Amino acid sequence: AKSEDDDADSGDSTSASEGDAGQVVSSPGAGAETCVIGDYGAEKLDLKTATVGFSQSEKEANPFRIAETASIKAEAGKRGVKLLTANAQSQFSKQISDVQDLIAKGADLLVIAPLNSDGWEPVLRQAKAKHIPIVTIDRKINAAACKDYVSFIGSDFVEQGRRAADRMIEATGGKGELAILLGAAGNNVTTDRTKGFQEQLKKKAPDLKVVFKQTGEFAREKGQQVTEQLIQSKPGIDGIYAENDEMGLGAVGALKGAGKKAGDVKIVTIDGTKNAVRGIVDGWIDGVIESNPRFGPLAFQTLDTFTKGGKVAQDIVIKDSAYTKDNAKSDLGKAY
Amino acid sequence: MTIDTPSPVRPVDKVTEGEPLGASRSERLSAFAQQHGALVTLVLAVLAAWLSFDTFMTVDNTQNMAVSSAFLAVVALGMTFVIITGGIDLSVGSLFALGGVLAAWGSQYGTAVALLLPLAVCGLIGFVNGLLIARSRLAPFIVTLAAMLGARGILLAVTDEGSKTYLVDKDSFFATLGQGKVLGIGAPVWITVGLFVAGAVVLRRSRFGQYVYAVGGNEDAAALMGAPVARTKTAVYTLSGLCAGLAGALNAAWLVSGVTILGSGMELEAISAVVIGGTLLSGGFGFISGSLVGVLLLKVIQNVINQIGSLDSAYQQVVSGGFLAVVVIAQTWLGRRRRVL
Amino acid sequence: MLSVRGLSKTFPGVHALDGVDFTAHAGEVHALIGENGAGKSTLIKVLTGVYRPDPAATPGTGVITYDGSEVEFTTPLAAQHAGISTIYQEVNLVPLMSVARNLFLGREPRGRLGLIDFRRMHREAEQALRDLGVRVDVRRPLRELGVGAQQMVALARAVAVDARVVIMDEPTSSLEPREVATLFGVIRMLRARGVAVIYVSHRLDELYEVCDTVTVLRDGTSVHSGPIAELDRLRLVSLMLGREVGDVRDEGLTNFSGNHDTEAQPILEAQELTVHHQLRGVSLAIRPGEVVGLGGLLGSGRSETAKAIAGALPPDSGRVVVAGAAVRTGSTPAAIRAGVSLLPEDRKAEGIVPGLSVRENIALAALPGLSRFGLVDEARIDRVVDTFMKRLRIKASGPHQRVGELSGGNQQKVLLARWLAMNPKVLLLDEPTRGIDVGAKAEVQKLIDELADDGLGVLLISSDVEELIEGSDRVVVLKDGAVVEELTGDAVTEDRLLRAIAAAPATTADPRTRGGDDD
Amino acid sequence: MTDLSLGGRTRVDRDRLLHLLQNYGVHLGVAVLLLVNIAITPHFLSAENFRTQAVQVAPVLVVALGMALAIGSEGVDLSVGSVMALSTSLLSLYLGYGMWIALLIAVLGGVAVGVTNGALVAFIGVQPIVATLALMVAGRGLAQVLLPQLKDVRDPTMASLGSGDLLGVPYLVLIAVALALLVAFVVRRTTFGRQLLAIGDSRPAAKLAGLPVRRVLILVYVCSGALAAIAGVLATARLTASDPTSLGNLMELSAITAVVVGGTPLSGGRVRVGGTVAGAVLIQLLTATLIKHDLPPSWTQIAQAVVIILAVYAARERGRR
Ligand SMILES: Nc1ncnc2c1ncn2[C@@H]1O[C@H](COP(=O)(O)OP(=O)(O)OP(=O)(O)O)[C@@H](O)[C@H]1O
Ligand SMILES: Nc1ncnc2c1ncn2[C@@H]1O[C@H](COP(=O)(O)OP(=O)(O)OP(=O)(O)O)[C@@H](O)[C@H]1O
Ligand SMILES: [Mg+2]
Ligand SMILES: [Mg+2]
Repeated sequence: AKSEDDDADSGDSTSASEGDAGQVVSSPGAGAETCVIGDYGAEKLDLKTATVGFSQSEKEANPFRIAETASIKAEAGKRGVKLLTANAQSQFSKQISDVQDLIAKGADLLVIAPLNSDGWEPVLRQAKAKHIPIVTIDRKINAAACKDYVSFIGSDFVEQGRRAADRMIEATGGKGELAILLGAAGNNVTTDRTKGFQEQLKKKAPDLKVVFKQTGEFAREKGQQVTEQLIQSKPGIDGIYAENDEMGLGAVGALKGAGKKAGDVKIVTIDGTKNAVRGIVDGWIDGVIESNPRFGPLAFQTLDTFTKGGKVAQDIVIKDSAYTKDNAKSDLGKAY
Repeated sequence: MTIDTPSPVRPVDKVTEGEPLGASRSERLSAFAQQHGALVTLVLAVLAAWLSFDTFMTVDNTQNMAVSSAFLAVVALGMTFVIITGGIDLSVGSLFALGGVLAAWGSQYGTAVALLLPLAVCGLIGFVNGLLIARSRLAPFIVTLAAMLGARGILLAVTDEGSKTYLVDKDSFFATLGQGKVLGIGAPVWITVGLFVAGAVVLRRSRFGQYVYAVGGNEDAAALMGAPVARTKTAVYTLSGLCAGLAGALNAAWLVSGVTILGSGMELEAISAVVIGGTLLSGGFGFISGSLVGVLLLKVIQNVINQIGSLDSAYQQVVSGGFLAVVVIAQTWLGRRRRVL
Repeated sequence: MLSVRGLSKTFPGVHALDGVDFTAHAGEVHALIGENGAGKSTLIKVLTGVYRPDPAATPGTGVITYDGSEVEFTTPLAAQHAGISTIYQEVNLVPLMSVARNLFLGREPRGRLGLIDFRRMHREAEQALRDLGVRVDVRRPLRELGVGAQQMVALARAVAVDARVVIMDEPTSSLEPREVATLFGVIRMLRARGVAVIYVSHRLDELYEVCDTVTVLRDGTSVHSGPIAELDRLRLVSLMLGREVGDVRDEGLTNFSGNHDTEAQPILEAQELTVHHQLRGVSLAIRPGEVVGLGGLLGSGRSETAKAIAGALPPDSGRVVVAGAAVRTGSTPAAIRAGVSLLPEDRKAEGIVPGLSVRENIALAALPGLSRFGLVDEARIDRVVDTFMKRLRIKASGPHQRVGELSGGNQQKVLLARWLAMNPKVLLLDEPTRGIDVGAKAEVQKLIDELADDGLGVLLISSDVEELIEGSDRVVVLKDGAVVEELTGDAVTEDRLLRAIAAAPATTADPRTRGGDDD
Repeated sequence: MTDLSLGGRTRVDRDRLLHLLQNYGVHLGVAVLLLVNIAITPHFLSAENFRTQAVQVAPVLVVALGMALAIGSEGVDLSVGSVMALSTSLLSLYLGYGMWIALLIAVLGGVAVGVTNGALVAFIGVQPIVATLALMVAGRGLAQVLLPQLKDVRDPTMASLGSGDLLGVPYLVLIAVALALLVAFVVRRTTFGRQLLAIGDSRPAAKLAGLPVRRVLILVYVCSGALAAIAGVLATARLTASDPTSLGNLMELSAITAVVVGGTPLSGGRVRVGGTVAGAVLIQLLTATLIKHDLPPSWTQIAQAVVIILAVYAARERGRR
């Protein structure tokens, strides 16, 4: 096979490791609650000889998941830890079975990227019976930290929504009509990113009205289709908030197709993929709030500290950066 | 051996029950394989997995598999009735999710509400499906497809567009229906086994069961023979809705929450399980136990993929698709062999 | 007992019944006769709640009176509960279910907890069938039985309940003489019990044998009703056809002429055809211009022979040679290309394509010949269809009516037309006149004669012994899947045929010796 | 042959009306939706808007055409969505050789899936729904193995295929219309079309009538696969990206809905191409209406359910009693 890129020199082929921006903890847990192994009821062990099970929620088919899994695998390799993996293919029941399978296969420690925040009871009970420490990444589990699981590492989705709102207010000048491209219905991420965005708008820019809220199911094609309908029925729309980059890029496609010019409609998205950051450089996108997927180092660091008996924070919220016109060009390499 | 295309109208010879008295040995052998092909495959798969992975045949692992199969199995139970009448029910996945959400919401008012509410709502949707199919003579595929969308819509409506998850009190009796253990075996497993026994008795030994087979075997003839065709059809779709709702409720008890993102693709899983179990999609032939075996087989395959562990998510799909193809080809082939012999 | 007055039934575009009057009394056998499409089956279906009658135009008409009171059956079940049991025209049972389950569907004996008592059910089913001279393993799927045996199961089902009216729509069309005799025994017994029997058949002999009264339908209206003894055959036929007695006499009742030239080289030779459990080395030859009859009991393998020759049943061994060249066995297209066409026995399931129009059905097999570069030539199809619809007197509202809506006899004519449009060398006719009225039957017979005269080889399978004898130049007799005798020339007589068939004790549908039924 | 005496006039009129409703219910539905939209939706009556709807419906329609053939043969093809994904993967993988070659390979991929489906159905005798279910699962996996993640398509010809037009009519729409006409022609005027209907109506009868049942069935699934692959190409061109993960998700259901809502019975033996077009348009207009009025997803799903039921209810075969 010969794809377009085989002879074109494209930036896409740059590997994930180049300019890798590891995660930075935003709130180095001074006052935050912490957890030690004794509280959790597990035994100390040496991470080097342990088996770590990693349950991924979605197929490694979008940049975020690819980077996330790759980062976990790379870190495990670097530390020489035995890693078991499973992928739930976006089916929640499968993820529950997956984690149970990982436990049955002898995982001593678990890193879970949950598909959903609720419904983890069977897994948590089993893990507790075997005193297996669990670290959840990128999404939280609705359960008691340091009791049902050790800690959560990830972004604050509500905060991401708020920051997206800030960017939008800045880009539009705090006035006008907005559309939201929602993520998949019933998904915590969707709920939180919407909540934060709308809260912030209400607080800071009551003149920015959300007049359109439709799901683009986190997919580019859906984002494009919905935006096409939007610009037919509301030609005067001022801004579009897309809850992930893919839908934002779909929106860009729709705007281009409708003959709009870059900057006519302000677009703010969340994630920080290369394509979206390039969109800023091209002038179509006005801001990308980062959601950093490179959980490997931090997750293993946490497990290491914890299993050695050290204190780890229950909520390790990472500091997501943001891409704007000012830093997009220079930080393009940091995007995934 | 000469190969011949079997006709869809009058499928391959099937022995409806019991041992074919006068059949030759090879005929009997392939009749057995036809009926129990899935069971044979299951046994082989389990043996192979047992030999290959020492973490397969552990108490933990088998427990896990049993409990997590239970919910799909209950859905497949209802689906078996529907498919034997020659129909299909695509709404079960949505009803499963809806049942879970309603049960979780209802659990705040006690176990009775937690069970009865999903049964009532899902049963009602199944009943409406049945009416549209049996009385208005609409195609089952399309009616239940619409129900699948509609039930998902209702789910979104009662959960504030999916943003609200209702939780079940961990210490309630309802939760023990999902979490409890009897003799070391999870409650959902017992419930499932009980339902399957009841289902098998109803299908084989009750008059209603005879009607189910008759309607699937030849609807017009069944009507002329005085079978209550419309009532039978309505009943099986209601039953399927009830099963899906109950499975959802049990699942909610197990997960102690009404997870909103469940059930997509479940209808296809259930249909695959039923078909792998030897039930003919064209109706008139099939059995309950086969569906249970089909569910277990799907579960074992998934477990084996996880046991291998390193399979890329994309390859996993290729493997399961390929596996499904192999099973149905083998089954069709066995069925035909018996006929040509 | 059961009567209707001014009953009408309209289907979209067809007036199937138009003010029918009909009365059946207890303890009488009432014949219901008429041409194909006269409305007999429709009347029966209206009587038994399958169809609803049209709302009455004038009060007092269009009602069904049963046992002295007005009734309206909304389902067949309601009619059954009221004591009317029916054998519908097409064998209507559930092929995948066992014989016993078919027999008892809806009235299974139940034991404790309301569960079905299978042991008792099987015992009773076996007994009921044995009473009718049928011995089968009642646990096996019904579909493994031949059409005739299935018909007997339907009969057993109908008489097993304590019915007060028993309706039979062409029950004998797939029965052998022996079974017909059994059936008549049953009918007489029912009459003696005071049951009203309504009996539909195209076989006039039978009517005179068992019936007391007759009602003649023509074009959806009742044209005559009265004791059958008062009518002679000719009068009966002329009533059915609506023609004068004189015209009918000219045409006669069977329409086969004399013999054909039988000297030529065979156009078709079947050599040692063997199909596991079904055929044991069947050989036969058909010469151009010859009608070869295939005789034998129910289940002797006649249909299988025809199917094996036509490529619809792959033989384990044996050859089929047409015009000197071997034909690939097991392939219908190959056989058809070689000029061998089969008119199948099971018209409903294997013959017609019910949803397509008369026109499409006639043109179906000949399509490749009626098209150029894969595009169909509509004008040519119209011509062909027109020709055959006229020639076979196919009664339909037009070439675009769906075949599924036609009466059984007309469906058969459409099938004949389909094959005649192919200009075949050899026609294999499996029960070509089953369920066809006298008028059409005579025409079909005449047609067979003409075709043979034109040099076509014909294989004729018929359960109507008279037809077989008169129609065939030669009769090959099968028994248990093997040829036992061949009657030629003067030996083709009813007596010789029956003797050949009866040479050894005949068992009906013994499951042990049979493989799979036609697919 | 018209010797049928007709009953009262009113009855006939009512029959005729029912008949019309049965045959043209979808068209009526489309008309109603158009009128409603014109009345209540701002900016609805604009060329731009119709263009958008037409362009969005084009891929669904193309898939639905193939599906109509499969359904007409008493089958169904669940693998169409995965074939779209496979097609987009192949397209992206071979775009280096130029668009036409890549397009050819993408379509060949669809044909290959079709041959497999057809062989499973025709030779092995697997039920269509299961056979194509297996390929539905495996096909998407394969697409992702070939192209693990979304990839942009920068080929200018592809871009112009996706957004260009001829005399104001987008290429996508032209292609979809041309394919619809082609399929209609095939169904009406070719032996293949007639044989396909006969097989769909009664397979045993078709077999005994000597029709090349297997060949026709394989061809049916090949057509369906090829059309789905073309739809995949069209969708890729429009998105200017290959996204094997989400492209064509649930497409099989949309396509079946369009076909059935358009009046083609699932029991086979009949194919209504015009109805299929109207069915696809009906669903498109419905979604557009709901989106334009910014109704929440719960509404959207329930409304779709109701409209589907209404449409098939109107078109149903009326009682035989
Ligand atoms: N379901 C139907 N839809 C439309 N027309 C029908 C239907 N059933 C029967 N008819 C028409 O009604 C008329 C009477 O048919 P019917 O089957 O009662 O004839 P019949 O007397 O039983 O003929 P045969 O001797 O061939 O069985 C025929 O013209 C037939 O085409
Ligand atoms: N699998 C089977 N089990 C039992 N019996 C079978 C099986 N397959 C075929 N038979 C029997 O073999 C017989 C041969 O059938 P066939 O229909 O050819 O008989 P026939 O002489 O043509 O009688 P008919 O007058 O009914 O056409 C059938 O009567 C059928 O009952
Ligand atoms: Mg009749
Ligand atoms: Mg026969």
